Amino acid sequence: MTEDHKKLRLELIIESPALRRAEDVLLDCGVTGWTVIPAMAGFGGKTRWSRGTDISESTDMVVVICIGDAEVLEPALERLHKMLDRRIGVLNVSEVRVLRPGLF
Amino acid sequence: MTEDHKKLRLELIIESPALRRAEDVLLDCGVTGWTVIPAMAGFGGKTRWSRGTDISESTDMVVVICIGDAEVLEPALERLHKMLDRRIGVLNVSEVRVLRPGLF
Amino acid sequence: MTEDHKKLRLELIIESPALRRAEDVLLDCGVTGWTVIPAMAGFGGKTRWSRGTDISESTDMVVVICIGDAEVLEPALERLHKMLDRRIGVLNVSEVRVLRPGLF
Amino acid sequence: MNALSTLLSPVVLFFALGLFAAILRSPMSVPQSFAKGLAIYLMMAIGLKGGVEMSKTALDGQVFAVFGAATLLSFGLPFVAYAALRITSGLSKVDAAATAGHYGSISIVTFVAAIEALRMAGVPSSGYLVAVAAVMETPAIISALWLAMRGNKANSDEDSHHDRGELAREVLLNASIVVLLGALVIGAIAGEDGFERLSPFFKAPFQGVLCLFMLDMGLNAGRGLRRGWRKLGVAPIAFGLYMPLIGASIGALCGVLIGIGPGDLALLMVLSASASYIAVPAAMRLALPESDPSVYLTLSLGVTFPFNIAIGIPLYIAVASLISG
Amino acid sequence: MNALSTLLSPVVLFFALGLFAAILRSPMSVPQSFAKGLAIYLMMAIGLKGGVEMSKTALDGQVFAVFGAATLLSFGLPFVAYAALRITSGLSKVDAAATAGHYGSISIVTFVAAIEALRMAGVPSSGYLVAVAAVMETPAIISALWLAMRGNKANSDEDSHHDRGELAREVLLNASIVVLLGALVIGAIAGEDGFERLSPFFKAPFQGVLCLFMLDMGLNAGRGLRRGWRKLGVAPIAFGLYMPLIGASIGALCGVLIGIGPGDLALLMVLSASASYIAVPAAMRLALPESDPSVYLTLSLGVTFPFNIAIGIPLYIAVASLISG
Amino acid sequence: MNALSTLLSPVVLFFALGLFAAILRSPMSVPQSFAKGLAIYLMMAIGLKGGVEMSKTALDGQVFAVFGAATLLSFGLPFVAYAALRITSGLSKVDAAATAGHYGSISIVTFVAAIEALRMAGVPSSGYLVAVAAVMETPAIISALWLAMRGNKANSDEDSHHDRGELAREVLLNASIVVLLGALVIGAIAGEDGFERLSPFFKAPFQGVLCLFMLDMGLNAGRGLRRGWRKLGVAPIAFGLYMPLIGASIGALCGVLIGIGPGDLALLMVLSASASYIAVPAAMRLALPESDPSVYLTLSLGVTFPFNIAIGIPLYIAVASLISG
Ligand SMILES: Nc1ncnc2c1ncn2[C@@H]1O[C@H](COP(=O)(O)O)[C@@H](O)[C@H]1O
Ligand SMILES: Nc1ncnc2c1ncn2[C@@H]1O[C@H](COP(=O)(O)O)[C@@H](O)[C@H]1O
Ligand SMILES: Nc1ncnc2c1ncn2[C@@H]1O[C@H](COP(=O)(O)O)[C@@H](O)[C@H]1O
Ligand code: NA
Ligand code: NA
Ligand code: NA
Repeated sequence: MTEDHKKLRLELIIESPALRRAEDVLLDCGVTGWTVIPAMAGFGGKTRWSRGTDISESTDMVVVICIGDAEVLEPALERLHKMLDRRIGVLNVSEVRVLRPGLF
Repeated sequence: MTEDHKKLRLELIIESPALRRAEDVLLDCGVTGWTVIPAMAGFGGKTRWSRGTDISESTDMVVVICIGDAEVLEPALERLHKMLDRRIGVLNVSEVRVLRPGLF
Repeated sequence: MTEDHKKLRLELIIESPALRRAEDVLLDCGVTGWTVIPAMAGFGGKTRWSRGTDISESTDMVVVICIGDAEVLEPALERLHKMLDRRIGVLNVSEVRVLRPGLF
Repeated sequence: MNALSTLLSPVVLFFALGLFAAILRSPMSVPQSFAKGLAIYLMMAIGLKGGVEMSKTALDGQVFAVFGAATLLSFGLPFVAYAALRITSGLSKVDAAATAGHYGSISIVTFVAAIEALRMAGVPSSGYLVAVAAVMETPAIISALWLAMRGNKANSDEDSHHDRGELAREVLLNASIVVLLGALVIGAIAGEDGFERLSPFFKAPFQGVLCLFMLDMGLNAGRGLRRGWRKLGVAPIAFGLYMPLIGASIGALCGVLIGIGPGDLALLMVLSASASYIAVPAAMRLALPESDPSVYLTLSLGVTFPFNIAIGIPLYIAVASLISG
Repeated sequence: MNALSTLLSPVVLFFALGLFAAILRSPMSVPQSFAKGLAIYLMMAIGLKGGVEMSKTALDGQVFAVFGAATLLSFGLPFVAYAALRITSGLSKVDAAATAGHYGSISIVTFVAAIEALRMAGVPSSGYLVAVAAVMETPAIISALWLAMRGNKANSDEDSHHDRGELAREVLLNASIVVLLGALVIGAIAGEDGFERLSPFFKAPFQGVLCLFMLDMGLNAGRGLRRGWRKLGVAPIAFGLYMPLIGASIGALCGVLIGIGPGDLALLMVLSASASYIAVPAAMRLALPESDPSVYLTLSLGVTFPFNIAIGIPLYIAVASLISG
Repeated sequence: MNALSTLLSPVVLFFALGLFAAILRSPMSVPQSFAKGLAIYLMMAIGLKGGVEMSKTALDGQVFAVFGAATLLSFGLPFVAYAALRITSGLSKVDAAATAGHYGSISIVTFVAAIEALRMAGVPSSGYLVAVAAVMETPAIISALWLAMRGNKANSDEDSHHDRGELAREVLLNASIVVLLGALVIGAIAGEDGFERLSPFFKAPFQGVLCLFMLDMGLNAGRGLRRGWRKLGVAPIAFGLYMPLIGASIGALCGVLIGIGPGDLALLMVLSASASYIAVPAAMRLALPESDPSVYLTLSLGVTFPFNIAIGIPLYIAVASLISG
């Protein structure tokens, strides 16, 4: 029998050099998992970018998806938000239903 | 004139070797389409992974997005959920508005 | 202090050759940013596709994510929807909370 | 060199390997970005080689005649293809037009395989044919659009003037045209001496790279075929087999009238017979988005490409040697 | 050639470079798609080379005996490995079975490195061993599944007949089997003459490409080790070091009984000693998803692979020369 | 060899081809992962070559003097660049500091192109300069951070001690340092003999690979320029053109004082004149995230890199031959 559980879905769009710091924040807040997706192009701050312009990947963006309980994610949001003070990137959160709540 | 229609957005994070089985479930449930996005890194079950650790892609994860009607997606959710019993992965669902309802 | 703000999250799944036209629509509507993610496989219109079938990338799909205010995104939705009249692709929109509202 | 030895050349065999693996639904794949890198290599290599050869010979009237004929072939063949498709198959107007465009344009990998086959057969050909190939890429697109738009102004309203300019730029500056023509000019400037330092990369390993690339082409063709053949009836598949023969015949006619040698004649036949699967599909997604890619990609990549690689090329070379030899 | 010169060969040194960079948490990486392209190249190259050599010699009874022995080794070694793991380590039944499967199967890159080492040492070996390598890839998977399923019917209920057929297809048509066997057949058809045109791509640069690939392997092994070793106790890590020696000994026994030459003997030992990290992990994710990849990948890629590259290969060559030389 | 022949070398011409294609907004691209693979190849190749040459000559006092001078140049040039930017351009403190850091560090591809140009011109140079290049990569980053942080303690509060250690590790173990120094050591161990087996991959095809890579660099530079030039005023663009001349002059002074030969002198000038677009941008995103990448990437990749490739390198070689020849 499937039980539905309300969780939060955090979506963070951030530069790939800063990914490790963002991951460390999530780990520190005790989330049970996340998934990173590569972005290939975008627009923000009045310039377009696309993957390949910079071979060091320093301008590549990534999208981090993290599903979890509000108790765990709210503090993480707070801290990631602070991290974005000095960095480019976008952070949003929405409500989702998950199946298999025991695991996260 | 744009008409808005409430649909579900299913998001399944799953290992790439199991992708074909998940796709078969979706097809079987009669969804009209889905899109698969590659993931590049992640954390879960207490280990980090990143693409490239394993050249066979056996540890790569993918994200499957499927937009559809609740009537079609709810049974799919049930079956995908069962599939995740033995597998690692995360399944979440949220409500979205779509434009162009005729097509799916 | 984090302030939460309701925004829309537009998600457009579209063929990569048409990406530039979709981006031009977004720019024209005055959105402050977007991010493009590559898709690697999918199903729609009764056929499966996967990246690599066509070296010109003409059949590749991409996912465009754009977070913004309803005032800006609603007209964009209308115009993207019209664009999808002749094209394959899927457009959906959901409500999200963002932190750092000043920037977009 | 006879037909059997072409069929059993490693290039063709690796293509067949990929084709069978895909048809048997093997999970194997060559990463798309790696294959794209190899494609750029192949285009640079034949561009450079063509340029070096062009630097050694003067361009005369015959050469200009070939360019003229090639342009006309690219413009004209889509009309023949369109008529054949509309008469024999149930394809819609727009699908028939989009498919016809592919057959007016060219497949650069088929061309590369033909150059390799000629080299193995010891038949000389001219370097400027690389430029001819580049020239034949786009006129067919214009014919296809004209065929599709004829008589319905409705959806062309939507396309603003702006979009048309952008389409033209994207089509005329696509990767194969930029790399082929660019490498041709660079090869002509470098000449025999300058090319010598590049040949350990662009000449010696060429056939080997082609084998690796053909493995990927076979996988792509097989996958396209497996996914798409159900949608296609018998008539379109037959079209994918006889259209190259029609194209090659018309190309041969032009070549004989101009009086070019057997190697060049064979290459002109190959260009006329081959169908695009790089430049034209991308243009069709932009300009005729209603057209169905599984129709034209399955035909050009899944039917005509294997036909030309396995049967067409040795046939055209044999015929060209007969007529012009 | 002595052991030190193997340890200091560029191939091993680039592996060590990658290993250390990863252990020191360097952010460097070789793009996965590029490395996968190189892996396909390496498999094509040894397949072709093996095929060319096979085209020169007749297959006799001894060859068939080697194929038979190899199949038995692949089926049998997982049982030895499973027993060792269950007795010494605290691994669960399913993790032990999955890991055991890896040690029955083979690592194609270890095999490639061994061929290179033999070539440097001037010890000849037979081309058909490439086919032997391909044959040894899969039987071990069946043993692993049998070991894991033994006595619990519960979760095998779920797997429909359909899934099993699909699993078989995905395993038997995986990239390394398709490319190795395909290239072997193509090499045999092409023969010495046909291969000559391919050798500037598939032969001359081989060792160089292997260096580049080994840099990536070192990075992968180091990263796997750094992430996974904490999960593993001492017993499984010890297993990753002594199991190759057990495998090599059993392989040597078979080879000596059949009476093959020192080069072939060394390669049979290498195949028995090496553990899969391409075909088997993918099969385990499909068939035994409950098994923990960080156990078997850390052992096969992080422990056994470096051990074989640095110590195993020179050791097996030395022993083979002693016994059979 | 005169300046024209450098300008017309295939390496420069392919760069120009990419530049023009990007400026004309061609949709073509070289896949990022393929280009990254080629970059690793180029760094391995020059590392190995440098190492082999180092194995043949003893390191003397002059060599140590060059290392010392190079470290000072990398530390010092950012101060010159910062002063120039703050005086002439309206760039903010943090953008000026970040940009200055790029000009103290080096561009490895410019260095590779210079080695190739020297080889064509027949001017010998020493292998240890590869190590000099690696050494010059990072000191400039420290200067840039110091310049940016000077007088505002606010945002350095946030950076924990932990973050600093991580930054140091990520910067000191970035791909180009690991591969360059690693290959240098491996080349020195392998020596002339060991390298011989690798040379069909790492030496013969080198210039060809560089051509393909330069096509991609041209595309990147052109795209950066097209997107970024609007943001930049005249003063920063002028800086991108005169700063390499200042750097080369200061580098030349150091080289002359030490008394190195014309080839080494030219390379030291090239290192001083070139601006990083791999290691430093990544470090700036980590340590100075408020800095604007479209400023420093446009300048280093879009302005200074093309300037050095087309004009700088032949100029520095000519000057070095004059002063030290
Ligand atoms: N509103 C947005 N929606 C989605 N992605 C965005 C948005 N704004 C910025 N981005 C992404 O974040 C990057 C940096 O943007 P910015 O912080 O505006 O400089 C852009 O290149 C996009 O990839
Ligand atoms: N809470 C989560 N949010 C997003 N992705 C997750 C989450 N948990 C797990 N994942 C992804 O699923 C993979 C397997 O996780 P697990 O099922 O916990 O072993 C991870 O490597 C992540 O890529
Ligand atoms: N319901 C859907 N959910 C997610 N992606 C879809 C959906 N329908 C179509 N797609 C994507 O859009 C592409 C074109 O589909 P279609 O417009 O149905 O031809 C497919 O190949 C999918 O990648
Ligand atoms: Na044609
Ligand atoms: Na084994
Ligand atoms: Na510099």
